[in-house]
Amino acid sequence: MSAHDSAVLERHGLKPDEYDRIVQALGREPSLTELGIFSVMWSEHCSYKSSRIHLKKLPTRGPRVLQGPGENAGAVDIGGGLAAVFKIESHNHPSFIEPYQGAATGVGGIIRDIFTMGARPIALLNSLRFGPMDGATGARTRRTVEGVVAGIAGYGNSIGIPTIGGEIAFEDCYAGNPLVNVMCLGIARSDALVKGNAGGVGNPVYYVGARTGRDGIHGATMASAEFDDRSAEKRPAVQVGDPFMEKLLLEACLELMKGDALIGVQDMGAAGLTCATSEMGARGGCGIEIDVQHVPQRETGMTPYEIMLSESQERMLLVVKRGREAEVEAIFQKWDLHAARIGSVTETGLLQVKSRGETVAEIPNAALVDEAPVYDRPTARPRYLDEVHRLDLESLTPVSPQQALGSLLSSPTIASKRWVYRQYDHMVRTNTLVLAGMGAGVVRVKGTPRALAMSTDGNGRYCYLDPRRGAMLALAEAARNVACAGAVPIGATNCLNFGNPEKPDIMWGLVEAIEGLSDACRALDIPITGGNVSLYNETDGRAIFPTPVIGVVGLIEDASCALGRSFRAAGSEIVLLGASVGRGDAEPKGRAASAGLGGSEYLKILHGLIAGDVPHLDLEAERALLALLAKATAGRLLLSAHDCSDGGLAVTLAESAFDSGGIGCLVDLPAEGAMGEWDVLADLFGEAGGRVVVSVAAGSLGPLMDLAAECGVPARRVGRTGGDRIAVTVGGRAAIDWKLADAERLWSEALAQYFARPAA
Amino acid sequence: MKARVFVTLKPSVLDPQGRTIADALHSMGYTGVGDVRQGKYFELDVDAPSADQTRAVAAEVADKLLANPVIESYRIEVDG
Amino acid sequence: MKARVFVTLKPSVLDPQGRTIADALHSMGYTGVGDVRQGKYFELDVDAPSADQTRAVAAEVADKLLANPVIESYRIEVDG
Amino acid sequence: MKFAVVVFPGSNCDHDAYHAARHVLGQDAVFVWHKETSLQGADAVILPGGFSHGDYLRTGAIARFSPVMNTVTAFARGGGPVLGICNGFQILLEAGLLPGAMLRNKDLKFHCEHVHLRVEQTDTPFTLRAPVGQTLRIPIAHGEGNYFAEPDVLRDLEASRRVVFRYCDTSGIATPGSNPNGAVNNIAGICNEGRNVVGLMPHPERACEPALGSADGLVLFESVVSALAAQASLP
Ligand SMILES: Nc1ncnc2c1ncn2[C@@H]1O[C@H](COP(=O)(O)OP(=O)(O)O)[C@@H](O)[C@H]1O
Ligand SMILES: [Mg+2]
Repeated sequence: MSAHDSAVLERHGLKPDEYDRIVQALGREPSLTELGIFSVMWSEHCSYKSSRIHLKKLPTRGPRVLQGPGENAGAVDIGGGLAAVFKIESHNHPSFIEPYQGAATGVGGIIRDIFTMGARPIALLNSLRFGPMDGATGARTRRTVEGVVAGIAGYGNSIGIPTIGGEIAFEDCYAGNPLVNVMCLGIARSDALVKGNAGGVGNPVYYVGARTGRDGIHGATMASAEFDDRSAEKRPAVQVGDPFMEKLLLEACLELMKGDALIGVQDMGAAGLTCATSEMGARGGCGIEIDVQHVPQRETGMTPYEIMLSESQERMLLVVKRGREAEVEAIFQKWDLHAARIGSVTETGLLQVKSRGETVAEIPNAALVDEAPVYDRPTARPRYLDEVHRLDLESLTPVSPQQALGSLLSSPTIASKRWVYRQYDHMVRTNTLVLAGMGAGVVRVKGTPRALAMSTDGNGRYCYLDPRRGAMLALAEAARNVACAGAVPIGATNCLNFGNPEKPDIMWGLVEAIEGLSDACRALDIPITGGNVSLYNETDGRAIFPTPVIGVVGLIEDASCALGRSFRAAGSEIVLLGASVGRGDAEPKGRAASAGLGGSEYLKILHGLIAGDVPHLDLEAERALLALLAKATAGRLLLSAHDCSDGGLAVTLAESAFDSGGIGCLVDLPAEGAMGEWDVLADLFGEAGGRVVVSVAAGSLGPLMDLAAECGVPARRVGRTGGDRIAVTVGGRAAIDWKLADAERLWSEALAQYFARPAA
Repeated sequence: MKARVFVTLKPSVLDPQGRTIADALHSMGYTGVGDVRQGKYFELDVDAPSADQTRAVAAEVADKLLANPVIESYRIEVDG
Repeated sequence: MKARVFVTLKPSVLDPQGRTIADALHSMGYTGVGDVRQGKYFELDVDAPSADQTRAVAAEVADKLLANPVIESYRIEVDG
Repeated sequence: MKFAVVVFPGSNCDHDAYHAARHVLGQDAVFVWHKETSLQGADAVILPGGFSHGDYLRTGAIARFSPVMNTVTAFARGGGPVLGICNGFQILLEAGLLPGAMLRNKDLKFHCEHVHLRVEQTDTPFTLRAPVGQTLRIPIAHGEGNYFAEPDVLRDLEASRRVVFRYCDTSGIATPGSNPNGAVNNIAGICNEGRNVVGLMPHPERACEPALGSADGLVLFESVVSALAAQASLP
């Protein structure tokens, strides 16, 4: 039947009908090199074949959007002629194989996506998921965490971009499949965004950066019949990052982009040279001809197949104007980089690959990029959902609030992440206005009065229980976080981490999450400008929880209004904005309590349960809350703001007192009728969205209450800052009364203590 | 006894350090130096009765801790 | 020819990396491993006609660049 | 006055030093690429933080061979004020303009956080506006700031009062707990015999504006401005 037997196709991850489409597109049988090229471009990773039709549902337009999905990164207008360029990307699999290098090269990749757009990167964030820190896999998890954190630090610190925020959570389902999502944001002049287009027949195509080696050639394409037996061992599956090389590339590219010699540029990330050439050709509606002989190589005897598929890091492809070669080469020379001319732009629309003048591949760019298969995969609601929604609190023994708070504060997901962010240079570039760990990351934009706040959030537990509402909650949380810092959310990026989409129940979760995210974005007026999809996150057939991670970017018009989470002065008033208690809504008692604790960290940590209905969310109320926060911060009414999320109101109050220099609080939460033990616990530890704890100077209380009423946001004064204790009563009855210093020590040392354990 | 463990990146793994050192040497005028590879070197004092047993301990330690098998390989020498 | 350069911290310099590895090994039960010292290891391809000349180049390069005499000393081996 | 901020490949706090000198202090400042041999008439030189040449091999080891270092050395020998911050300090050590060397932080981890420093000496151009014993709150950001010198060198440094900054606690006492990296004698910064070349691991340029959490680092820059003004007013 075909020129390649089924084993070859399987190794390339191509289905028989996909092969037929290749033959159709070419009008002939592909060569092995061509097969390799198709296989990577039509892979899930590059073609989004399972998710593409659903991603279309995301709202991607808005008055500020300068660049939506489709380019190396998205961009939004931040005023003053500037754009914020940002994107998030996953590096899950490489980080599991080699945590340090996997994470480091993930950071390197996302930074390239930003500066290829003509933006100077000024901030990095990440979102990480690992298995439990103790138990049978604890030692391995701790090594993975150490490696990933060191890798992110190693790359970001060296290249000089501050890592200003992120999140980490620990859950059983990630033990065999950790998630490493990294986000980068840069600033560009909005009239000078650079695109990944080729154009201008006869213009030269340049290759700049690290030399190409056999690293990272797609695993599925490795041991084909054409290779000798030793080629597999010659090809490490993991790449080593070189932040120094990338720093040179970054500076050289930005210098080049100041002039007008450049037509387009793209980094060589996934699918390397193949992806960069064909995508730039397809976007520009033109052809590209290269000769692999001119590609700088690190190893001897590389075949065209290997050169085209290598994923060696820190490489860029550029199309520049003919006649400007000397100028371009001189800029790279200055930075000790060698720009190699490897080909030119043609009118054919073809990707033509030669080796020493001889054609080894000739494929229409459109076939590779635009005509990749698209699947509407079957979906089915997973059966486990019927089970997990049942939550019978009466069968559990409630834990005292104080004990529960202690367990939560020392659980790795809630404990202070200082051990982590202390390893990240979060201050380089002298823009960081809210220090790491103090809420959303906030950087000022030098030369303007503005600042940008950003936050990455996801919640696999909620999405496991309800992917639709879980995705909404993730967006709402990220938006709320930037709003707490004083920002108006103006754009978002997302990374969809899921299992195998060929399984209908996984696919169902993916579709639910995308639709939920779309609805939430529409309701909150936050366009999605890009993102990334990471599928097949499974080990031994066990998938991770559906884990959409959302990165929201917010604008602060007056940088001096930026806020952190911690109390600033004793004697200020504490106000709870949003629905007053953890239940979030006024359903009857009992049911309300169980709804309030559904999916909570409390249930997981104290009772080992992931069950119930996910926290309440009212998008209209959320929208009103965001508006209120924007007005209150711009009016300088607030001293601190911290949203309620993992661990609920009790943890939010404690965290507001932490890092405040020892300012405690005295809080009384309202009781509604006769409160049972579970009602109290739900009020303290329920995780309903749409709530923020703020502190205000006594004189600002009135204006804040008026503003809240005007915005239609429930607001209630619940206490006052001061003293050296965290004291919380519910309806006047003591619930928590703890010396702040003791609680803070527990919280701040819990994570580090895991790493003080023997390596074993 | 003393065991020496040499850990080097596998041949096809990128060695940015080695490359940067080579570049520096070239710009300092040492054009006769071609490729440079950088690795790690460990000296272990092992309390074992024989060279063979010292080597065995060193190998175990190298496997478990000193070398990262995904990107590195190692070699062991034992004194005497 | 190939020159191998081993750079180690001088005995008088505390080696935080070696110390950490030794501690880790002890906690993993390798109580027979005493002191651990970590150093660097370089392989240089030197374009020189003889072993002596290769060694001379390597020594110059080690003096100037590869080792910091304030804290480190080095040793050279040449192939063949 | 005019600051020269030297840019090595891999420097990444060059813009921060420039920003502090130019936009916070309002002085003139220029970038000097490491391949240049002129300091463009600058009155003071800053070797900024970062990862010159990736910090591959050893911190500062390769940068010290840059052409500009001959010029910087001559400038220093002529008494010109030179400030090495973090990687800049490491380069000064490798270049032999300051004694000693850096080891990895004792816990082998990179630390980015605010620390406290006690100003030990005020007869350098970078500290003359700070009272002796003043405690500064300034961030560090390094993985290799564990300062080491042989005992005789150390004795000499202390005897000639060349330890300029020491890590200390909030009340100004140099304790083991306030030493973030294991540096011998809690040393955070030193000067040369001529006292015109100062190197320190913490980043004063990151602590020049209250909005960034501290303006305690400003005193280093103000000091050198004063020092040069005083010099200029001499007959
Ligand atoms: N979840 C998503 N939501 C919206 N856009 C997405 C998503 N995932 C990917 N995209 C967009 O699809 C395009 C291709 O993505 P990707 O292949 O990850 O880019 P790269 O080539 O930089 O790796 C990008 O513009 C990206 O923003
Ligand atoms: Mg890209």
